[in-house]
Amino acid sequence: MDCPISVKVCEDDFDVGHETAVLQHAKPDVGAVVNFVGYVRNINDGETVSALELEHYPAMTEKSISDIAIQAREKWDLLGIQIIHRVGRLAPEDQIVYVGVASKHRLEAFTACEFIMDYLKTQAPFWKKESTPNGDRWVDAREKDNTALARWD
Amino acid sequence: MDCPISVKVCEDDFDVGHETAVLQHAKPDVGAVVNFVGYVRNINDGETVSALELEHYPAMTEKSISDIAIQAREKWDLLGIQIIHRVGRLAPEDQIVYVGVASKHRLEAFTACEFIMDYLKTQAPFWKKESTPNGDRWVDAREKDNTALARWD
Amino acid sequence: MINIVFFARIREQLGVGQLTSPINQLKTVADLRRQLIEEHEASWSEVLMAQNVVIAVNQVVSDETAEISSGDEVAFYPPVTGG
Amino acid sequence: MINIVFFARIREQLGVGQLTSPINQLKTVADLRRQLIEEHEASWSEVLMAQNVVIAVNQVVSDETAEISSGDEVAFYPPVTGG
Repeated sequence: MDCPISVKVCEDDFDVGHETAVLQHAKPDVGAVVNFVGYVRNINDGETVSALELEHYPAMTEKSISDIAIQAREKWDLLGIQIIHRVGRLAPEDQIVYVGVASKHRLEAFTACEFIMDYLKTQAPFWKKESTPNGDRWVDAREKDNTALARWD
Repeated sequence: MDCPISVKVCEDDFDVGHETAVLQHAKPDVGAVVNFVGYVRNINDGETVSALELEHYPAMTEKSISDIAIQAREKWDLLGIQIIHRVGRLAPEDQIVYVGVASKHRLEAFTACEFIMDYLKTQAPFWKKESTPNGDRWVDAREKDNTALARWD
Repeated sequence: MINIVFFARIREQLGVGQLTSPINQLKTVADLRRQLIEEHEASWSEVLMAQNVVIAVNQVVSDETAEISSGDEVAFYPPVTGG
Repeated sequence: MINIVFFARIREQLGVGQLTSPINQLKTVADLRRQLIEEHEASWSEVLMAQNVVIAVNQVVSDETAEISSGDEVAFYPPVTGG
């Protein structure tokens, strides 16, 4: 079964409705699309966040995300995967990341979307730096993201 | 924490981008939105489907769905739930159902969205009748939907 | 009076979507169902006694032991297939 | 030549994002890291030897035992925090 994969890493914002429509367009066997959208929160670890700077490793980022999508496609019966991750300067309430998965039935789309997010969070070379009233700070990796990853072993 | 619930049962189509934006609008503590979109497939149990008629129990439907959403809100730390279910006559590739859940962190939104879909599939009073080349037929409930439900016990 | 509603395949099999019945001596859904079966042709027994029939009283899923009183609505429907 | 890249907190702590090094006698990432530490101030040892430093060779996550040869790119970066 054909499962196209699209990966974009860019500064531009994205349109969830459009991405969802693309995933399902002209694929009458799609019964389910699951979308994840991540946003910049205005508070993190108890501090007000006024802006976020997203750094990445350009030569590696898209390949690393594509590898995750290919793993998902090999594990589950999927009909389409679209991933967008923004980089550069973002403000609270901005969209950061979109992961959309299409499949015949809902279980595969839910599972694959969670799998991709868990891998993306712990494997793809992005780093967040927050601006707070006490200055800028690099966001620390969270232990619970590694715990989330372990469930796929 | 405030978690508004919106439930709509109607013939009209919906716009996933708009629903997602409403879930996150003016809520700067939302870090994650998970959307499920269900579609009419052009094939089911090996037969071509040319149309789908969705019957429901009007006096019960919205209340039944709201009860499911309230259960989800009590189980997880959520910031918003929107559910739309269409009724009436639909064609292949049409959207049937939207479940969107907003939360601070992704795990809660994913889990609650799956929970709501599992309950909606097995508890909310909707019935699908398909038009096929061999005539119209009521869709049978699937054992695997009951299995999916059992994991929440 | 009890308001009785049928949906989907059950509605089609019985050929009716809605009925009313005086409460009389009816105490439970089981009483109501027994009366419906007695008052109609044999096919009603088959349809309403089927293993997988769902019963809702006042729009809440229940079972045949549920007590009923005047003004209640009792629904009989097949397993749901929405979503 | 080996292309060496640093990101995020590590890039800031070292004050440099990119370096090159002739391959010379370097056989593994461990050799390269040892040489980088010898050639720079003491803080480089602390930064590059930290427990949680991620090493990627040619854009694939690896470790200090990975063999390297001319034309390779070696990256040192902190645990990732995207998504």
